[in-house]
Amino acid sequence: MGNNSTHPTAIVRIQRFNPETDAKPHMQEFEVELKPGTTVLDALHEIKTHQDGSLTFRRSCRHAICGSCAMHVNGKNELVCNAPLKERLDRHGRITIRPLPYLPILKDLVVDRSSFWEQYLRVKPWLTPPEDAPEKEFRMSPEEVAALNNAETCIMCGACYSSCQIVGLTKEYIGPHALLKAFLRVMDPRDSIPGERLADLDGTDGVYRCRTIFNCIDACPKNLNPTLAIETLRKLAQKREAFEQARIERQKHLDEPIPAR
Amino acid sequence: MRVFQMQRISAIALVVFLTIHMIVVHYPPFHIDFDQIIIRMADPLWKAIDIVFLFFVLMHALAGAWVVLTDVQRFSRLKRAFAGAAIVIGLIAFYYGTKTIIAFQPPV
Amino acid sequence: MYTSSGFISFALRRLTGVALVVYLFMHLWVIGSVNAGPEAFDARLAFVQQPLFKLLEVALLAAVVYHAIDGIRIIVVHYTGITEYRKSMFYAVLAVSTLLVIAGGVPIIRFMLEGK
Amino acid sequence: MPETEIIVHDILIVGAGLAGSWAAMVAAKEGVRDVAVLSKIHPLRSHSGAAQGGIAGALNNVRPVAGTGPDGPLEQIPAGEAPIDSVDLHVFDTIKGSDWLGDQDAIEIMCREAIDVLYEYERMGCVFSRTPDGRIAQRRFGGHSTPRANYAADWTGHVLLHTIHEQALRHKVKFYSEWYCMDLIVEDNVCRGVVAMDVLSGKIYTMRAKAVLFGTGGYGRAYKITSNAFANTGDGVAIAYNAGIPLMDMEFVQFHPTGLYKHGILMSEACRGEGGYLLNSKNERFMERYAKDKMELAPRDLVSRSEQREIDQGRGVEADGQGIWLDLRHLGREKIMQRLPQVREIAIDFVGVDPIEGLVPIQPTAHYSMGGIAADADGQVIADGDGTPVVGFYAAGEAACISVHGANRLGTNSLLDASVFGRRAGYAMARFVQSGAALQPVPGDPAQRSRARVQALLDNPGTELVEDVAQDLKTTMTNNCGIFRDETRLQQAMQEIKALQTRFKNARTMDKSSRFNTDLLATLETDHMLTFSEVIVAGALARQESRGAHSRTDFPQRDDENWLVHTVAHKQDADGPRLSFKPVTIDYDKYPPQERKY
Ligand SMILES: Cc1cc2nc3c(=O)[nH]c(=O)nc-3n(C[C@H](O)[C@H](O)[C@H](O)COP(=O)(O)OP(=O)(O)OC[C@H]3O[C@@H](n4cnc5c(N)ncnc54)[C@H](O)[C@@H]3O)c2cc1C
Ligand code: HEM
Ligand code: SF4
Ligand code: F3S
Ligand code: FES
Repeated sequence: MGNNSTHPTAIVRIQRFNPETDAKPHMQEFEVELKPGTTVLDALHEIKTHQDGSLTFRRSCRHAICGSCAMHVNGKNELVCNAPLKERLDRHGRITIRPLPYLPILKDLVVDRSSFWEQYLRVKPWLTPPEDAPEKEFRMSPEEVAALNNAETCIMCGACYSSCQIVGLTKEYIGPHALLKAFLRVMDPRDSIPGERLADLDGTDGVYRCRTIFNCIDACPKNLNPTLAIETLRKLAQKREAFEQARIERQKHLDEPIPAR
Repeated sequence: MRVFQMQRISAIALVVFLTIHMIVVHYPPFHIDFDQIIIRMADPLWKAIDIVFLFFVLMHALAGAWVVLTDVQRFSRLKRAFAGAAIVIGLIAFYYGTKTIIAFQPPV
Repeated sequence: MYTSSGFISFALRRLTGVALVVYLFMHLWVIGSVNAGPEAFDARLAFVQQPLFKLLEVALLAAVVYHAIDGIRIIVVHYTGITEYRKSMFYAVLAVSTLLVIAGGVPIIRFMLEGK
Repeated sequence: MPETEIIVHDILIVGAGLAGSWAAMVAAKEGVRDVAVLSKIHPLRSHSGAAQGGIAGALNNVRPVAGTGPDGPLEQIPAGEAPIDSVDLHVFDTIKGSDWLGDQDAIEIMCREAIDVLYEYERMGCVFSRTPDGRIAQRRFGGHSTPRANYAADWTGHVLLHTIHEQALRHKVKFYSEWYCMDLIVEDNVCRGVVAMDVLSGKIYTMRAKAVLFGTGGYGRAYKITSNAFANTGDGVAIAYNAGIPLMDMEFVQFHPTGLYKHGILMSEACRGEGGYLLNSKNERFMERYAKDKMELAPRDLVSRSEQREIDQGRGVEADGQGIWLDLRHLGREKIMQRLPQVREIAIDFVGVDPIEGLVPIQPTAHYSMGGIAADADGQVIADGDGTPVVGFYAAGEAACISVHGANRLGTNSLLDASVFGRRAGYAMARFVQSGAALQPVPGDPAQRSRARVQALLDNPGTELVEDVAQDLKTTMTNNCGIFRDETRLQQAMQEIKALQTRFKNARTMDKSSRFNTDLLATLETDHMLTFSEVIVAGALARQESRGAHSRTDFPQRDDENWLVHTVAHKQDADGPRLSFKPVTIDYDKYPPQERKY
């Protein structure tokens, strides 16, 4: 790749911070070539590999499926790997990249997601199937599957979590990602402990801690809607017994074909 | 949790009561004095409405204050203390407010 | 700081909420003076009817109106699950609140300027 | 750096993709209490999650509508009606796909256990797409003669990975997230543990265990255009090789026909499975010339070669003529939105084309590593061509070569491979530990060696940039050891790799800190790539035939007489690997070698 090409350049402003050596975060500017098809991640890579190897960030899949690369770009959380650099530049050809907000910074753009994972664990993200499994698969209707779509593709990137001001205020809040996961499990006809789950979510750290700020929807790179999941869980929590009963009924027929309509 | 429901139910109630209150009491925006107020307040129906209003507004306000405070992680350990304080303040304020409402008597 | 329409609406709602709580207790205190007799009551009432307080009253009105209308928005979202229009709804809240505050505020200011 | 710190577990698993997570989950479920997994990226970031198309298994849930031929639309098989698929058919397709280089006993195990594994996934909460009557939905995939790719829209790997990770957590597996394995401790054919770095602190630990499994994934990153994630640098393969463990069939690298032009990002095979066309610059469906029957659904190696031929003969598209068009337009908006939503998003994000309306430029992309650490069907790693076990050392998934894919893997068979053999290895390790295996002594201080290695890399004042060395490696691998190979090009690749190994000694790591030093990791990864790339080229040079993904223009025929053998590469101190050869397990009565035609 020739260096004397005619491509214009982009100015990339990056927040740097190494807690071992720096007193506080500072901004640093880099210049990279703006080639067609360059993503923000490409720009970071170019800087890391050819200008300053100490620039630190997470990435892996580079096509928005692994959830490593969520960052705070121009004031918004997003995945940088599928963000076209050109579209993120302001009038002066500049882009500003910071780590995800409200989380401790480990180094440069790498944040400590411990609280994120702790909350994920707290909702028991795994399915708890009924005691006796059928010989083959449980039967689920395509509609039942579609109802889970809003949660199924969550890649646990943390963009929603770190955009939520309630998370900024208190790490005791379960958070949009984990509530979305809880929603996935509660809505799954194969899960046999929806009542227990709803009871767990019913506390002050759960569904009622959400203040309907909506940042989580705006931030989600997978176009998921945690707010809607939270509102749904709030309603289900209020008719927990009925919901549990309906689940027990449904599970009696889990190994029977879905009737044709 | 109950606090959330309290907040939402009282909010809906407030939509009604607060609207009435604002229109009737704070408008028209002329000088208000005791005599004007006393005429309306003489009516027991108004007294009843105001007491219910007071109840909801206190519920909403204290629940709201509790929520604002406990959203801050540092205060989370004081959750119960705050709830207790809110109840006590609520009761005192409700007693005081009700007494006030009843105290509005037309001059003899 | 993560600024967004969602954050602004939330921050305003919370700020106005807290301001209203403070006001509520002041209000109770003012009205409560009736227990001490009409004179005391009128004195306190006069105190809070100085021009400065009339201006504050406009602020109070704005706070109540915004808080209430945005609160209604949140309640609507809860019961309908409509989240797609979150931004337009917020702008609508701002617009409606502004209109109401103007409608209610102008008489107060006129009254303040013209005296009683 | 501080003095030795030693961590001990019963079972230690390196890699948290499907293979590693299955092994961990199963071992924990079997009652081994102390199971730990380490992964250089968070487990859920593992590349298994990127798999889109599906996972193979003859569940017999769907069939082509009667009277519409084998390529007709699919419907669920009504209850009680005859199945169209079978384990035997799956076995045969896989053997044929492997160009008869796959070990048939292992293939048989994989296809048989597929059914069980799939139902287990389902019962653990995997959200598969469904047929109208509620069974797991299936679609067609290249090289499979029936629709047996079980799928969850086009995020199959994602749901499988999340499901298995969740279940591993449920069974209290301990995860070391963002820990980088640097070395394997093997002595006297007995594995004693690994050396690993906690990336956050930069501290290096000796980790002892009774059994160790490598599920470290593939090595597609050695190529310039690849569908693989940044993390797929073949560390495990190189580490094992450096520790004296032989690698098998490394020359077989699969190129996927539909990588996004320039990016290499995968456009799932489901694009073709759902009926997409491939067009050259003359708008011809050129597959007619190469695989008249199967057309676009022919196996990957064949389609990739066909594309490369079109490109080489000047019928490529885009400015540099290196692309091919993928045409999905005739599938219609609804089908694309429903079955290929992710594919559509990728095309829009990276090349600005909405496949509903436009042609998507694609090109062949390095995709899958058939070769790897030689292991048997229990994941037991073997020390030589005779099958001597390396006690306590297991491998599964893409890092391993249990040889179910032989010379070419069929799509959807690798999620299956990672799951089935990850699971089997889990059971095997549990048995091994529970039958009283003891913690073996660790000779000396192995962590010290790794610390010295890291220190040397950090202290290297060299003038080269690591990235430039890595890029040059990828270029030579792509140009000289890619889809088409010949003696001259391979010799050149070998020379260049040697030169690059020398240049690497003069390469500088820019970040000198100990905390979260990803620059250092990149240096280590480049070192690993330089190590195993040499093995790939050596194998490719030796194998004078064309078989599956290995296509020598100077030896265009398959040569069963001389080359129906696995290549086994051992590390020697100098002069690259020593190669030996191992016979393929073939049931000559049931599945005798045939010509592979589609
Ligand atoms: C884009 C794409 C699409 C695919 N689609 C399909 C498909 O549709 N169907 C199908 O069957 N197959 C598909 N495959 C292939 C399949 O996904 C992989 O072969 C399979 O997932 C490999 O799983 P694994 O567990 O072996 O490795 P991976 O999932 O790659 O996991 C490797 C693990 O090892 C860890 N690791 C690596 N090195 C180290 C180290 N030094 N120290 C610590 N940890 C380390 C990593 O962190 C990671 O956790 C696809 C592959 C790609 C690239
Ligand atoms: C019509 C009138 C009102 C309506 C519709 C209304 C509505 C709401 C709603 C829906 C909430 C909950 C927000 C959430 O859960 O995120 C709320 C919070 C709150 N309200 Fe009101 N309210 C009204 C009047 C008042 C009044 C008069 C006061 C004060 C005395 C008040 C004080 C508060 C406070 C302190 C909060 C908590 C703030 C927060 O959580 O951010 N509200 N209101
Ligand atoms: S909900 Fe969306 S933003 Fe939140 S973790 Fe999942 S994918 Fe990321
Ligand atoms: S941003 Fe936070 S407050 Fe609720 S709506 Fe989303 S979780
Ligand atoms: S690198 Fe995987 S999501 Fe961006």
